[in-house]
Amino acid sequence: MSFLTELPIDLAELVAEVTAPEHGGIATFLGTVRNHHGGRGVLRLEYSAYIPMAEAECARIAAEAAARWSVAVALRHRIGRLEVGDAAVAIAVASAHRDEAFVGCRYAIEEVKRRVPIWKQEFYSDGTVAWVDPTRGEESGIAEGAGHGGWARG
Amino acid sequence: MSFLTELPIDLAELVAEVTAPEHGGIATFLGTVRNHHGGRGVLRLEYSAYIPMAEAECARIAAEAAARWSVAVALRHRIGRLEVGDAAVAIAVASAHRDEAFVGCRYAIEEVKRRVPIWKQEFYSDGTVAWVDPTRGEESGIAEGAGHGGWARG
Amino acid sequence: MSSPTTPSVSVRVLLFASYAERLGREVLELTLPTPATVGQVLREVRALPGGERLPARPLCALNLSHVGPDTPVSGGDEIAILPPLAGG
Amino acid sequence: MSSPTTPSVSVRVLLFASYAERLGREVLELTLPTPATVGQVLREVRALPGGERLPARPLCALNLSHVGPDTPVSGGDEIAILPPLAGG
Repeated sequence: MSFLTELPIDLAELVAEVTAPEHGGIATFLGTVRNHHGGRGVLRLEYSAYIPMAEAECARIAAEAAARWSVAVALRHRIGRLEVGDAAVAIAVASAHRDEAFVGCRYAIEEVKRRVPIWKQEFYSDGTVAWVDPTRGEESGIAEGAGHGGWARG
Repeated sequence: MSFLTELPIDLAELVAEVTAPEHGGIATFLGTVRNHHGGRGVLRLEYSAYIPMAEAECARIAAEAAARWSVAVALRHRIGRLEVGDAAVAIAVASAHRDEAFVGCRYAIEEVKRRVPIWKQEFYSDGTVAWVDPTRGEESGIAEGAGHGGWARG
Repeated sequence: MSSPTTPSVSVRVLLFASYAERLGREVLELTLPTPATVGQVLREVRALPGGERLPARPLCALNLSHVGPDTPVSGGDEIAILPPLAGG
Repeated sequence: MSSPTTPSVSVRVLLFASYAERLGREVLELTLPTPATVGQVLREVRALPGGERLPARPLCALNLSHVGPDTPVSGGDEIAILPPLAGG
């Protein structure tokens, strides 16, 4: 099972992967492409990855959560071109009780954002393109995008 | 839209209800019927409700979460006969950012358990039946079940 | 204001789940002297056959909202006595 | 133990996303005197045309794991220089 996929993500499939008769709670998180970022309209985006490391890092995150909270974890991140509303990442965490499911799910998405080598190019309604840098905050993100007009496509 | 239903719950339907282009994160919780409780095997269960109050209480919970965290909330609780693995409750909470989605989802499930007038009868593999009383803990739950043999069916 | 010609109120009481089993009924009509409270309704119900098997302070609802025992009741009110909730 | 006949190591360096654009390439082979570290690899890359546009301390990975600049590198290692992560 790959953690990265170029195909649309089906949350029900992830839920099915972690469903088991001994589990009472399944927490999920679905990250979708928003139509705005830093005050600008987003038309679509492109995710790219350092694929073998991203796969390894996702596997480590899933294993860590599974071991720490005795949960079952399913995790998928989409790469390639995505449109507004598409699911970029989905996580499903099942456990006997809901506490562990929620905490494990939250852990997984935070670690995905913190550790998995994936990058995102946003294509804006004003015709510009920018690499998203979450470490700089949304305002700086705008500045970087604006300051690198050379990256604009189309 | 009713919050209570006798039909199987489809998580994808709830996710679709809260999906919007301005939302970036959707947290969901799915509570399913476990095959065990308090050390005993569970075969199936029956949920009953004070329906008009349960509907009103679910509406209040959804409205509270929506107002407090600027989230969109979908909530469904199944009543009637459920088998092991069936979804008893599902909640989907969408927001521009994931923090609010997680917190709103957690709030909603906790409040459903705390406030919504729904009751659950568990049918065990040893042939006994018990009304579940979460206020007494799992061990006491066993004692109550064992002490009311008169409730056993079949 | 309560009129001198209506010294009592009639209310509808609902019982559910294990409480309905303990009293052998799901609904009853009660008439109480005014002014009446939810706590007085409870005392009346606990005086019925099987009512002694209800806890002294169960969860109660008045017209679809959770309330405490001191809440006043009016004619036509619907009072529900709720066993421990087990939804979710 | 490093043998006296191998005073240098060859490593593969990967660049991604905005960093690949800044240097105009996604992969390069570097040979460094031993003992070498990830930080030395970084200094070599920052000396290349466009390399001055990399930050002084970017995220780095060695053989698919995050590492700090003091981590030693061996022949055949794969070092990746990672722009700010934006997954999720």
